[in-house]
Amino acid sequence: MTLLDGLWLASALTALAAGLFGRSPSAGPWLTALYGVQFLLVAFMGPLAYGADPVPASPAFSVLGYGLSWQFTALSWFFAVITAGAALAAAWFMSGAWGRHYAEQGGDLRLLQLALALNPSTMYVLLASRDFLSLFVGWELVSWASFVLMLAAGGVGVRWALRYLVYAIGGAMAVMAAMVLSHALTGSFEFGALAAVVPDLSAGTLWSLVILLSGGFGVKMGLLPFHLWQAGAYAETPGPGSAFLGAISSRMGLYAMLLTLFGVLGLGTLKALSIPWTPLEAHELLAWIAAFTIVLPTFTALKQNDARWLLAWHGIGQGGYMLMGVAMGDALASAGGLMHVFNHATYQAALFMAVTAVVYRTGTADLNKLGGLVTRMPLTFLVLLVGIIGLAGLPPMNGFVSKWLIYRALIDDGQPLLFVAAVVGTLGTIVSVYKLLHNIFLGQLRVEHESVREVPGSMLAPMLALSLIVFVTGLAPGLVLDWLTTVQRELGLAVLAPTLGGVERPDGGLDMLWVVGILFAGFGVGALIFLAGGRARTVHQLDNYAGGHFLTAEVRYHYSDNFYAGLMHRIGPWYRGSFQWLQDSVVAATDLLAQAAAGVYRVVQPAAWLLGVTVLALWWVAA
Amino acid sequence: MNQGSRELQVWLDDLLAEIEQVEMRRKRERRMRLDVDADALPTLLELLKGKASYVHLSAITCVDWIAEGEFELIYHVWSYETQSLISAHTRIPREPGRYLSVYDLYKPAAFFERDIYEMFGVYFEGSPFMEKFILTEWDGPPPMRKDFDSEAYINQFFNWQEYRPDWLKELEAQGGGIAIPPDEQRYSRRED
Amino acid sequence: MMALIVELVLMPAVAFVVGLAMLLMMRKIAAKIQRRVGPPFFQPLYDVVKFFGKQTQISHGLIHDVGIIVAVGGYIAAETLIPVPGMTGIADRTDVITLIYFLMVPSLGMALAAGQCANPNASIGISRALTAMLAYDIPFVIVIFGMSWMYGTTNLVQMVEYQQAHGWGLFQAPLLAFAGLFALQGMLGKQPFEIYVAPAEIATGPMVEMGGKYLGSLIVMQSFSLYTAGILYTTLFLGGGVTWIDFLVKAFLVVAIPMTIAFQFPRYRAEQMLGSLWKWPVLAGLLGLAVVMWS
Amino acid sequence: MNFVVLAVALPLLAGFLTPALGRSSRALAQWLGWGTLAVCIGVLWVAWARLDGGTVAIAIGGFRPPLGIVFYLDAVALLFGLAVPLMALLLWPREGTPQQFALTLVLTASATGLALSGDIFNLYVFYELTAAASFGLIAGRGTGAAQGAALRYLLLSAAGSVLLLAGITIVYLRTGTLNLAHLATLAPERLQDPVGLAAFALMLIGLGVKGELFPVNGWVPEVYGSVSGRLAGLLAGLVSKLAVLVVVRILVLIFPQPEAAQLMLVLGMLGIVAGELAAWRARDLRRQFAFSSIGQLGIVFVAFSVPGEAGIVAGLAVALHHLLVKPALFLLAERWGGSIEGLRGAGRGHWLASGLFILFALSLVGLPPLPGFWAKLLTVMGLMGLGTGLAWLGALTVMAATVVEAAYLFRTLSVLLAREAGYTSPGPHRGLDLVTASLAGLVLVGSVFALHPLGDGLKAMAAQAADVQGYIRTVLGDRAVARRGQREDRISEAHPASRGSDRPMGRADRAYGWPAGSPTRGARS
Amino acid sequence: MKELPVRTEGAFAKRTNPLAHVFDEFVRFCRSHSLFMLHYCTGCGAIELPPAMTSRFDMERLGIQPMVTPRQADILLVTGYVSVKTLKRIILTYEQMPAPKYVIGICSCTVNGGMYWQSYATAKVLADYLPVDLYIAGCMPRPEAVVSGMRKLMGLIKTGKAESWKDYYRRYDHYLGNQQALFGERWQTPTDVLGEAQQYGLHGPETEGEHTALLQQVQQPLIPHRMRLK
Repeated sequence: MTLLDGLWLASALTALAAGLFGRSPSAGPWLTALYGVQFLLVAFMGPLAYGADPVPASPAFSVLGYGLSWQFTALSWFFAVITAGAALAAAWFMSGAWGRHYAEQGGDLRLLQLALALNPSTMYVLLASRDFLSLFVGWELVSWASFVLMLAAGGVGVRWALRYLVYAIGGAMAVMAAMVLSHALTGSFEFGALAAVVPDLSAGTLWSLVILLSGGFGVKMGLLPFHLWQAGAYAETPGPGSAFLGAISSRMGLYAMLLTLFGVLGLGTLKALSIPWTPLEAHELLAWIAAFTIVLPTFTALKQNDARWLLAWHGIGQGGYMLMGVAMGDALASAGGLMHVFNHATYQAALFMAVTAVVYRTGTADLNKLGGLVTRMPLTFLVLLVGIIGLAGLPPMNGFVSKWLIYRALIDDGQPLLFVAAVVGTLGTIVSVYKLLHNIFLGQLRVEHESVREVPGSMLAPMLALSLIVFVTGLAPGLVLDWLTTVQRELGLAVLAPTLGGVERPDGGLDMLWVVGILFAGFGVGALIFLAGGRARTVHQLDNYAGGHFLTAEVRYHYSDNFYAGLMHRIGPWYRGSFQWLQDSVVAATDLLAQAAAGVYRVVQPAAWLLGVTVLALWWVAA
Repeated sequence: MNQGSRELQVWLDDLLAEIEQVEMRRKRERRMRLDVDADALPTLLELLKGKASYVHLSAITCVDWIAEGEFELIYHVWSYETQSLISAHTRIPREPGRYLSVYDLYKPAAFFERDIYEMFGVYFEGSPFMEKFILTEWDGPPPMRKDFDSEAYINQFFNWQEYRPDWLKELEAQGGGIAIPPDEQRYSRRED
Repeated sequence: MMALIVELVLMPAVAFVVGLAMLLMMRKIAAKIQRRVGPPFFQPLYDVVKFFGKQTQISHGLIHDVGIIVAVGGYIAAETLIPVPGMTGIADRTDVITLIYFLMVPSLGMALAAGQCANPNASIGISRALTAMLAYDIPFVIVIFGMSWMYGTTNLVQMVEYQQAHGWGLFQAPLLAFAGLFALQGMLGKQPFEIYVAPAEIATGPMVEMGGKYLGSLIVMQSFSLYTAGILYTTLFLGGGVTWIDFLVKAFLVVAIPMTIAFQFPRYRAEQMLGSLWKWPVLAGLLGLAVVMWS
Repeated sequence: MNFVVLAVALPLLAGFLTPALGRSSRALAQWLGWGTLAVCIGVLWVAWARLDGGTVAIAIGGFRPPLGIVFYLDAVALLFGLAVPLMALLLWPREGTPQQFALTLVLTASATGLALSGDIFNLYVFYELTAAASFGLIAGRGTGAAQGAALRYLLLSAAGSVLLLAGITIVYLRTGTLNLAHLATLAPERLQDPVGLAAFALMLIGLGVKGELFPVNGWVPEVYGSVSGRLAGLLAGLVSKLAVLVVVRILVLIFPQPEAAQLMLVLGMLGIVAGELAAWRARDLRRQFAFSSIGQLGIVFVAFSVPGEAGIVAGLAVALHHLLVKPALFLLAERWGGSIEGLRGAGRGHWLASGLFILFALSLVGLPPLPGFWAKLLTVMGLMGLGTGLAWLGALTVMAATVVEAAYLFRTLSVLLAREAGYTSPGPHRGLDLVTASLAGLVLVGSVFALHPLGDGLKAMAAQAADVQGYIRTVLGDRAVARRGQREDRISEAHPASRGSDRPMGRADRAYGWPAGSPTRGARS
Repeated sequence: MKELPVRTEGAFAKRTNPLAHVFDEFVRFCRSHSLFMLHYCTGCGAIELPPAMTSRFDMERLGIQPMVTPRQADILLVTGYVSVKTLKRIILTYEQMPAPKYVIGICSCTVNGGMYWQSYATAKVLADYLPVDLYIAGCMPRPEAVVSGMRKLMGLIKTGKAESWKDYYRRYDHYLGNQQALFGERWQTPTDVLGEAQQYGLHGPETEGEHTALLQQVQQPLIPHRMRLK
């Protein structure tokens, strides 16, 4: 009865409890306690992150002659910590007032609790996979679990969930093809067997393996050609669900890619595999896909007018950073990419929860119908501020550390265009997250929002806890970087030597303790300068300069619609929605084929049809 | 004045001469004054606009004849073809101070009529915007009427800074108050 | 450690003084171009003292004050990252990428303060300021990449030593130097690219509701930004400073060039700014990069 | 072991008695039917127990095999033989008239015969009998649509039977015998040429009518759309599988050459594409299930087209899974007839029915622990193992079909479970339907826990079915086996390419059962 | 210059030690040398300001810059006739300016009505509605006069005599009375002048009166939105 079994049992128990007692809001705290137990069990497996040997799971089947077994390694432990943390935060958020509110609004709380409980349990199974078969079993279970969570929204959410399902099953089939191809090559589903055969495989087979694996797992990660489902699916899922999905669900694709592409095939193979007629290798191809995945979704997020959709689009963009870091492969970049998984999980969950809090109080997430809520919901503002500083990657928060690592590695490797793409993504993020913060919290407070109050404690606690984590890991990134060294060693990547503050390097290192210290010292001196100027009198928002005009409350002068008009004049025409057109044309083609197929069955003269077919068959046979 | 417009001019003069209610006086080659009574004015304007190419209403003037107890309304219409201006004068009694709007003939009339309404109190029925536009802060009687004594109003509402000549003494103490002596001011008038 | 503490206090102070001098130079250049006498020598000091001497001033709430503190504090912190003759602050512990991000913190602070003023002019100003940031940061980042690649390090102190040994960066990568200067023009936010403080259109943008000590702090911030732009360019391209005299001469010269250009141009629209900053400096930067990386 | 013939004879006899009894009391006829079916089940169960892994050939009426009719009993035959009466019992036409009872019994008899018979002409006879019985049952429904469908099905089936007969006559002309085992010994040198292949093609299309093979399954949507759920389940679930079993028998024993398998693969792929895409567009629930069954049958054909034991294992797995799931789905569709849009919110009231629907949909799409996934995995592994371009295309089609299937099944489900229920729920399912469906569900879930034994059982069954020499030995005795060996050597010189490819010897190669050149195979596996 | 009965006790006067005195002296010197002029053309006199700012007369050498919003400006230039409608905007702008602020009445219309003295629509004496520091007479004074006026104001500031902004708070009732006489009882501005007088310790005996009482009945003072946790 190893720790891993305990974890599986606990998660199964949580799912059962959620299924049985999920409907009553009072069950929330108990469920949160169960999630806490799961988190503790994962924490007890801590030594894994410092080089202990893998924790096996006792159930092991053999089906049709092929063995099926599971174990937790350092890589899986790293992802498991994030999953357990995100699940605990989401459940904690749902356990209190939000759950009651959701139930009153007619939402099905039982289905939501069950779906949320199912997700981490299936993820622990996926994270423990040891060979292709268990990986595929875990992969399908996770895809279906997130499908159930997306269904919980009902109405529009179901339409997006169905679109997600088609993408997910397509991805799963690609993975199955790769799995069966490796079975055809080695006769078994073991990773080791494939790893042994890899050196003498032809380039064609290797390329098909790489494309199938990266394509299949790329669908879940929302890489560029397959990213259209993710924004809608994550935005339409109810509050804590979207927080959990946004934080960790699409990173399972990265885990699986790490396990197979980097663990089994190995970075060396990827680097050796070059695209014919181009100077690019396989890992550079992945890096370029990541670069486009950073830039395009971020600038799509810029145009969104709904807060949840803006955040969901950013989730896709940030996924690009993770893949780019890992694809570059050297010590700094892979550490940056992996740490970005942790960082993104923390602030994305906090941001989704903050937006849900705003929706909880004002009833809408439309950026053109909000404004000036900072005086009414200051703590939610603080959480959103910390979140967007993290998302944009500005110094005090942890987002900055992982982005710095990736940039520093890109400079080392001499990849100017990737560097510029990453920076354009960061700038796009800064520009669009300020729009989010400004349109909701700053500017003119509407008359109908003056009675809005701060959200209750049960929703505030997880948000503030996540923000604290964002700040602490920003202050001392060494805590997370140590875990990553073991992961790098396990995957065979170059290993980083981190200090508590970041990376010690003669030619330009990073020491966050000094950086954050200096920043706050600067703020202190700034405050002194500011206070030297005597007291200021706070005035009402209507006591404002408007060219001599007397402002009244009915007039709405909060600038929020078409927030970056100047920018949009320039880059507006570049938005052509080519991927949307691509997807629609594929759907139209299938529809055409389907019409043809249905036509076959409307033919009236069966006999003549039969005769024709037999003649055809005989001709074919004779040829 | 090409040929066509001269014939038009001649035709109009003969026509107006025949109508006895209309008293015509030609001031100058391109200025004509018509006097017509109040209820005939709109038809006259319609004639001028429709037949005689007077398509532009330059202004509507109002004169307050307080002695006769009448307002005089003068419609200045201009013709681009004949390059000439006709001022149609008419008189309306001062007391009810109501008259018919010509907004349907000339769109600019709305503005002129509102102006006159604010300043003189003559209400034009049918004019679209008959509320305060210029004198929003003023709730006294229409100020341009002769019976309104502006000076009396001012003395009643505003007070004055009393004029104290000792201001001048300080200036003279400083040399006449003008920092630059006059002879140096105009460079052009310097003798040297 | 004590020397470090002294440095951390002294560097911002020097920055403030030199910054005020640069402000004066800017206004003097403007005056000379417009054939005017120009302000007296200590005018910036008078302005700052007057602003901080204001007896009544208004604020629109806590975030308005915090935003200004973050703006000024951000720049003060950024000063300690750039090595100056005799003082290195924590420049050897961090690198130029951290510095770029430190320069973004003040604009976020000002954005918060302006947003809280609930004035449409301020919001439009901030949206234009972030658009401007998007415009000038891309060429600037290409320049940073090029120079880091050429010097083989991102640590500014080592960059200065490299240039002392191998000659100025300006001569080794002239195209990147041009791109850097063009980006500097956008970064300082003066005339051709002054889209976010457009007095005629949006009533000085973010500063519309700032009076008294708020505007005083922003003037201090502007002096810091001039100073930082000057010495960063000098550190990257003109071999940093061995003695304070040549360092300051170079810094003032660097700031003088964009200023003279600035006061001869009308104000561009936002999309024209994006167009020009994304076309010429980026082209020059990439060309320079190609030269640097393949030579 | 001769009592096994009872399993065919008894239902036939009962079939003819039922109308007479039915005139006096309907209940008595019903009990007669059930009794006969129970007896058949008992007979077959005892036969299987006595068989314990071996294979037995029964000569009917004592005549020696080359002339007389022979029944060949091995694990696969008995499995399907046993399934026939069991399914007939479960899917007994409830409100049917005595005529329908009779027809059902005749159907059961002929189906069991199809499963067990070892003589090709005998198979044709039983095939005709099955077709006749199913026309009667379909028309028996009484509605205009049902009779129209039955007529069109009759026309198509008759044409198919003509082709089947033509195929059999060609085989008879070339070999002079009708016994499968004897044919197996003569086939290597008599039927390898294109004419032999033509015979196979004719037989394939003839049997394809009942097996819902691509070009000839025009009747499927009409019939299943207009017939009662129970009958549709019986036809789709059981009878089509038997036709496929016959095709497999012929393929394995008589036509081992690769072109035959490729023809089946191509037609199977076309069936998948047509079936799944038509289902994606279907607007009526029953027709959607009909098209889905065409797609699934396509996958069965594709699976069986893989040469050797791996193909048979995969085919059996997919066939058995479909046999279990499809009738249950048709039972669920019994109450939810009509257009899908009209069913908005219908599933909200009945949680058991919706739950079962979800379970079956998940298994069809292949959620890992459920057997549907293992069947699909075996099929894809079999196909990918071949390495030929066509096989890869087949695997790709199977996988693409899964995506389309997931899309339309869960679209229908989302409509059924939609919250804004404006639809007056059509009343609860009939008790027995639900019980049968939940029984199928239980078996499905039960198989998840018994995956290991089931896997091995299937493997053994497949090995036995693929063992051509064993078949000949049990039917004709040992000397015939020697003759078959010499003929095989001559073939191997003529077709070297068709022997194992040059890939490293992986476990998949051993699974193909290609005779590794030695004239006689080892002892019975 | 019009001597206004201004009492000089205020926040700064109470300090006694010499250092404070020197510091006050320095602050007043800087304040006088850095005047920001509000770019608000209330009447015809404003056309004289651009020439005063540009190259020929160059006010920047005096440290005077044009600023756009009242929050940033020190001097409010009331140029030309003050029509009643414009006076409302002038008062709003004046109240939005941070103190110490100064008002300069340019052109004779602000002194005693100028050539529009007869008009019912213009306010004759600006001093009734706003405390005016300095008048620059002339029916549009030439730029030299404007510059010399500015020098005069700088002298007043340096010597600490330009304290009229405090007078607005101390005799607010008088000003408010005149304003209400002109604009009617319902006249109010968004700025809470009484609150400010309270906060800056300029609440003299004449600040409150019957006019402010009337104002308090009409105006619902705008309470700023405070940060609220619960």
